Amino acid sequence: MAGWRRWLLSAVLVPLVSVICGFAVGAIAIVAAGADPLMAYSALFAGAFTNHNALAETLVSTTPYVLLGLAVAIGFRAGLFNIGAEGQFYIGSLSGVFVAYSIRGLPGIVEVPLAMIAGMLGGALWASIAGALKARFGAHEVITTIMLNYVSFLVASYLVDTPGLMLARNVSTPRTPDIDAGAVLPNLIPGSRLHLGFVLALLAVPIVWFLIERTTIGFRLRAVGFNQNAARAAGMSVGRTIVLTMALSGALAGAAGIVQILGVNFHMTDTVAAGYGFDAIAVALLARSNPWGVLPAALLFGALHNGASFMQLETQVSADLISIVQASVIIFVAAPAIVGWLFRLRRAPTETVAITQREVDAPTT
Amino acid sequence: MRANDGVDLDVSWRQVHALLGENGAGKSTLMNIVYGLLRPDSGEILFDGKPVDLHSPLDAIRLGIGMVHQHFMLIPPLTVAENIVLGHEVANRGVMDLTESSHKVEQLSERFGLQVDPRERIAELSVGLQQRVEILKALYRGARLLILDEPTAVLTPQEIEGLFTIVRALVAEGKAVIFITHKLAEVSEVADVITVMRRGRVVGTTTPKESKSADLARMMVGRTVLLRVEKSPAKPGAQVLKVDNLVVLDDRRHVAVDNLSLDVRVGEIFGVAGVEGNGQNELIDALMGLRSIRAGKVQVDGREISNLSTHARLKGGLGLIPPDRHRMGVVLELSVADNLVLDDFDHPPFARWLVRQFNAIRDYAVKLIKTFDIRLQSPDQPVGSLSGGNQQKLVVARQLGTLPKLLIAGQPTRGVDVGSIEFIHRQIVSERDRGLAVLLVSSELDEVLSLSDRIGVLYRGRIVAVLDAEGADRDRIGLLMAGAS
Amino acid sequence: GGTTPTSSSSCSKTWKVGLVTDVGKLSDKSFNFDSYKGVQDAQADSSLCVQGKAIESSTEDDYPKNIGQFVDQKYDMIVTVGFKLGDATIKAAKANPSIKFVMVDFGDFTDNPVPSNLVGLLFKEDQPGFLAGALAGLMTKTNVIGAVAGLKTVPPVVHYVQGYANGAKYVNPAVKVLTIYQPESGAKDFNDPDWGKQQATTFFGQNADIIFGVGGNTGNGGLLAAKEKGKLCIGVDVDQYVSYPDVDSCLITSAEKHLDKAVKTAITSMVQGSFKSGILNFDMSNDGVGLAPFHDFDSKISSDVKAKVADVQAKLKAGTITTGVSS
Amino acid sequence: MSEFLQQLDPVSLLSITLITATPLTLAALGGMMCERSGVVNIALEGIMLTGAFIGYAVAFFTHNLWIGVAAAVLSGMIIASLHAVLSISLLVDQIVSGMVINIMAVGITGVFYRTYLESATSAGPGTLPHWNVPVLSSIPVIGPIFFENQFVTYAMLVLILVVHFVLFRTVWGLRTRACGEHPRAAETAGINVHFVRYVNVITSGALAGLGGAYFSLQQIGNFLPNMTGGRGYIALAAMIFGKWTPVGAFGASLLFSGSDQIGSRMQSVFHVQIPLQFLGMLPYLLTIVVLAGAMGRAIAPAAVGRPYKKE
Ligand SMILES: Nc1ncnc2c1ncn2[C@@H]1O[C@H](COP(=O)(O)OP(=O)(O)OP(=O)(O)O)[C@@H](O)[C@H]1O
Ligand SMILES: Nc1ncnc2c1ncn2[C@@H]1O[C@H](COP(=O)(O)OP(=O)(O)OP(=O)(O)O)[C@@H](O)[C@H]1O
Ligand SMILES: [Mg+2]
Ligand SMILES: [Mg+2]
Repeated sequence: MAGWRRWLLSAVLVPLVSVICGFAVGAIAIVAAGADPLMAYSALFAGAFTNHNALAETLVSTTPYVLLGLAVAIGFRAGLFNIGAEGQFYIGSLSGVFVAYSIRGLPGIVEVPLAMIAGMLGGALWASIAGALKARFGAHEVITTIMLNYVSFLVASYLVDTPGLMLARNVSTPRTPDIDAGAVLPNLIPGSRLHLGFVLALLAVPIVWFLIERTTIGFRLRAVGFNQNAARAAGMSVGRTIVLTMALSGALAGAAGIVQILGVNFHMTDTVAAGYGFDAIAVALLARSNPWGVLPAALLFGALHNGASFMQLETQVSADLISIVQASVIIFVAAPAIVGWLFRLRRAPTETVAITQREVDAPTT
Repeated sequence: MRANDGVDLDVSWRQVHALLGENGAGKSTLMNIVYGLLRPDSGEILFDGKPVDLHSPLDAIRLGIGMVHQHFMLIPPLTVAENIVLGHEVANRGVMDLTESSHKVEQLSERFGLQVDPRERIAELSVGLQQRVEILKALYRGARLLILDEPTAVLTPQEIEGLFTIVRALVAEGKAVIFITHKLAEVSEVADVITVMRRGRVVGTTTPKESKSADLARMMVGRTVLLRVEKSPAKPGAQVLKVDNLVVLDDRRHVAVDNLSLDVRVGEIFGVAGVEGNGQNELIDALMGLRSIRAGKVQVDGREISNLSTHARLKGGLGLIPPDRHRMGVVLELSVADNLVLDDFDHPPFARWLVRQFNAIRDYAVKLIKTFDIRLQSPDQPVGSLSGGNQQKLVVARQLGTLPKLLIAGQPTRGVDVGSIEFIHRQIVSERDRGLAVLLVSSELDEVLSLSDRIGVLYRGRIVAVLDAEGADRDRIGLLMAGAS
Repeated sequence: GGTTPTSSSSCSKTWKVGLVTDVGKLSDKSFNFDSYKGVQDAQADSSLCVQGKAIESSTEDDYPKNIGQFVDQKYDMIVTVGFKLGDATIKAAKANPSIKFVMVDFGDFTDNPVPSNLVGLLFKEDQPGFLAGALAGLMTKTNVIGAVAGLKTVPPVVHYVQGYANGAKYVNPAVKVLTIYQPESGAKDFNDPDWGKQQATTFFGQNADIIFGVGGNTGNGGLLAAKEKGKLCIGVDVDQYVSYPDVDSCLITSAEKHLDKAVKTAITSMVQGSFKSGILNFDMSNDGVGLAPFHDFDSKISSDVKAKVADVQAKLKAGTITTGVSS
Repeated sequence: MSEFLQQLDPVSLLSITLITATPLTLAALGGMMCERSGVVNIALEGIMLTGAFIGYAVAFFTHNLWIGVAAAVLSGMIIASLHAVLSISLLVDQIVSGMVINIMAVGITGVFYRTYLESATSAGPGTLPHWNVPVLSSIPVIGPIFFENQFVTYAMLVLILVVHFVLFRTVWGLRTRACGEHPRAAETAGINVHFVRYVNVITSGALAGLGGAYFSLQQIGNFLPNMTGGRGYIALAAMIFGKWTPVGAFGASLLFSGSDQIGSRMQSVFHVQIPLQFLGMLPYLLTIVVLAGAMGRAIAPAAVGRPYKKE
């Protein structure tokens, strides 16, 4: 029946075709850069999956993408464009790592949750600033979160670089002390870096899905996302919903941050984060803001991120190539018209999904 | 869906051609096509006998077609002059000549007796003045055929009179005017020719001489309108709503509701009559807690509610039918069932511990859909796919379903077909008989007259008179609505 | 900058050497670049039978992974550039005793004993800094000189700058040394020449007439300013007369640490089986650091000044004077 | 006192502030043309980076800085037209489209820099010449600040006035603002909204592209990956802080770059050690404050961010 066919088209086919087109564009760039696309891509694939430990490494980089992708997606569902996931990731790492190195000698079952809570709280609070600014003053979240990203980097570098604050004693690199052994997330595969955080990220998917689709919070959030006036007239507090949504989004981003610390880095340095938070926007778009869709999208981005360095090693094609692939993929996802036109799909789904195409409210800034 | 279906329309010079039809009949759609904003799927348009192909408003303007839109097309932060010359600016080598623009505008307003200050910002102007600017805009572009889409909806009777004189002057100049409305009285007053539309089709063309209002009404709605909903006289009980000296500001921070006082009692329908834009929306918003009040008291059952949240008010027994369905009434993207529980989705039986109970919601929805005769395929289909009438029935069902003690009904039948109108009216009356207190706010005087037990006339944000609906004099109310004391 | 392996027939075995950069890329024309040059030199030296490759790190999370790439491919030696890779390198070294590890700019084993397959290359940057300072102190006409530096949180940068200041004061007590470190800023770390340029310009406003640029592209900005304003400049790490020809006309010398030599030395020691774990210190005495030629200024610098500089250099070598910089 | 003045050296302070404000102002002017017509432009960073790269690459291979500058502007226009096609014709959310361009720019510049320029060791094309305006440059204080600059900075100063004039005095400006405030009204007035928006978006690309030339061709004579270092976002902040007016944006840019310079001076000349991170936050915090409506609300064009769909 037409309903699920449309769904198949918009939720599966278009993203799939988009990814293929994305790689095609990337191939053009590779040729222009005087390399062989086939070699480059097979190296990319090997580096992402088949090499020794590559799959594990891919899953390691998939982990933050899942959590951050969910963070951005949940914002989209409420009509909020959280570009601040990067900063929330960072503040989450800060607050989480602080707890994780401050507490000592407790069992992991205690320390890990404590650190996680701290990280998620940090991210949530940081994100709610943007939420509150929008709820109270109508300041557009896109701009405020962009600005808050930079503020968060500087806050972090201040805390981590300043003796007496979070700077570890007698280390040659500016960084926080290492987290307590108890707070380290156990490895899943010995000899690899794949850690329990990956499982936590997997668990987050159904939880977020349930939250959005099955709970009153999610209902409120979607109603506000679709039509603030109707929601308000039905007695929902739009302002509170916006702040809550940003807080949830920030909590997920913060979780991504602290999981990265507890599972991968074990301390925090003053260098600006990996840019996961920005890629996550692409992940959420590719997933069409559907929590389940976030999984494959995150896996793709994890694979790209992880395979890139091997590709560069083997073919000398700059790892920046994946940025071209990612950007192109988003273009095709966000403008299904192109895909439809390319493949003469009759009735190409031009209906708006999440934020990719819609009548966004004018910033009331 | 077809907004216009096989429409034939014939307009000649030196004529006021009235286009009559109820809300949603397709009048604006047709005119937007004539003005090049919409493209017809089939059919042709002849202008001065020549077939014309209108791709954009620019083509229409070039031909000398001007349109004053139902919703004004003015740019608030720009000045009157800038708005008028926009697109046909007075300039040398691309540089605006603002003094010359203002000068031209002044000349124009002299000529047609449409006084406005070219340097004023649109945001500062009253609705009536804004309409003048719209007309000047069209004339400035040398319009010979002027389309006025429901120009009177937002005007006071005096302003309406003023408008009519202008219209006659224009026709005298040899121009043609298409005058869209669904108010019968106006038609007989200005129109030379009348075309009636219903559900996107032309049902007939006639003249004021040939057909009287009643006939027109029949053409408009397909059969005789029952001017009165048959209802037993009200048995008013205790006072439910009491409003004292309420003051509310509009978005432009001007006083919209001005020292308004009224009260509604159990088992009565209190109708607020008034021309659109006299503070109706602000009043409703304030009563529902959607807009902060400047001064005054709002009491329900003697309890002050002025600083309760909308949520608390709904829980406290208030119900709202918002004046603007698509803006405030429904969430088009959500399912019918979801919309039916939009205002109490978060407590038993519809939710337990934050978890929504879909069986309960569905059962409830099915029940309401049946009682309120909402036509649809499934409770799970998005509301956007319902017709307006059914969307409106859904809103009514949601509100009456929660068995409120006070219903605030804003324009409860706007843009709705006659069948639905009758249905909704009957529902409201029967709820009244079960003891519901109703505050009806409508700019359709006939609706107010036929439904209300008591009528308050709203003018410039004040209730200027309260009278008993029994034997209320239509013309007197009309005068009061116009501000005549 | 990749290279094709030279597998000359005379090679019984090709030694595979992999290099992992920190987030500053090979294009930094500075220490990542120069360390990799050491690998390439070794590769060019057919007697060594070395084949080298490099991975650039895009994020800090990648360090262990990128090291892992070479581990998986059974490389014989892995060179990690920059102290930020310290932790990751030590971990990897412990996990892979069969592979030799070389850490550039890192020798901090306070809390871990040195694995037997790991060597840290340390440079006494304060010494070339001191020499450069001496030269500047002698050549300044205004008695004001400046240093435009990268992040203060990077020890080698601080060593260079402090040595420079002390050196200048040593030969010319009246000299005033203006220094500025680049504020932490993520993307712009060591990569903000415009900022460096403006700082140097500020110093000229304070009558400085010689600029020491210490800190990748940020420092290069300082050199560029000197060139445009007709002042003198001093390069860092490598002979920037070669690596950054744009500023040849103002470059009186460069304070060098011979990363390429050091890296090549480590590689050679592996090939020749004389690899020793621990810390390899490079200073004046073993010519691991030094002052680059004066190039175009050779004729313009008075023999008297040259003599004084040579004297200071001798004393540093002999250890009769110290730079006064604790590293 | 005079000692203090000598150390503060206001003239060079102001002159440096003006120079470093150049790319911020240019990008902000671009963003303004764009947003005044109703299209959000968070792609300024990516456009500048592309301009810096293409400008340098072309100058490098043609050995002509001026062709380079032209190429920077042109490349800015080309990549901006991608933004235009996506957000205007294909109705892609304007934020998404802008983001795409920022990512794309990193990719393109990174990949091709590595292939074609990284290993180049020969001296680059140098930097744009300093032009001292005769007579004017000899005026004390004013002269050295305003009249001893390079092309891009002079262009910036002129363009502030040009954009101001265009926006508020010309027919095009009126139509641009109309499209940004109420596109439907503009269309009923016979204006082709999409055309107006296309032209403005592409113009913003030209301005931001020129801003890119500042880095590679005016200041450094070289290209470095990521050399714009987030200044595109500060420009966005400047545009908002300047309330979508050219002069305001210029003032904001001066404030932002000036505070930066003063911060450095504290460290290098006055030896006052204040944590520079806090000065670094200034632009972002100020922008948030403005968005929050303190210091007078910043009113964005009413329709900015909304794709306009012809029926
Ligand atoms: N492009 C369209 N395609 C299909 N239906 C449309 C379209 N545009 C409007 N409609 C619907 O067609 C009907 C006619 O709309 P229109 O605005 O012309 O009615 P109207 O006569 O102007 O009513 P009103 O008196 O409220 O202005 C409405 O129900 C509207 O929802
Ligand atoms: N602009 C539009 N474009 C396309 N379809 C529209 C548009 N506006 C309304 N419609 C659809 O036209 C149909 C009729 O719209 P409308 O609200 O006028 O109902 P109606 O024609 O008045 O029928 P009813 O008498 O039940 O109200 C609905 O399905 C509505 O979704
Ligand atoms: Mg209409
Ligand atoms: Mg209708």
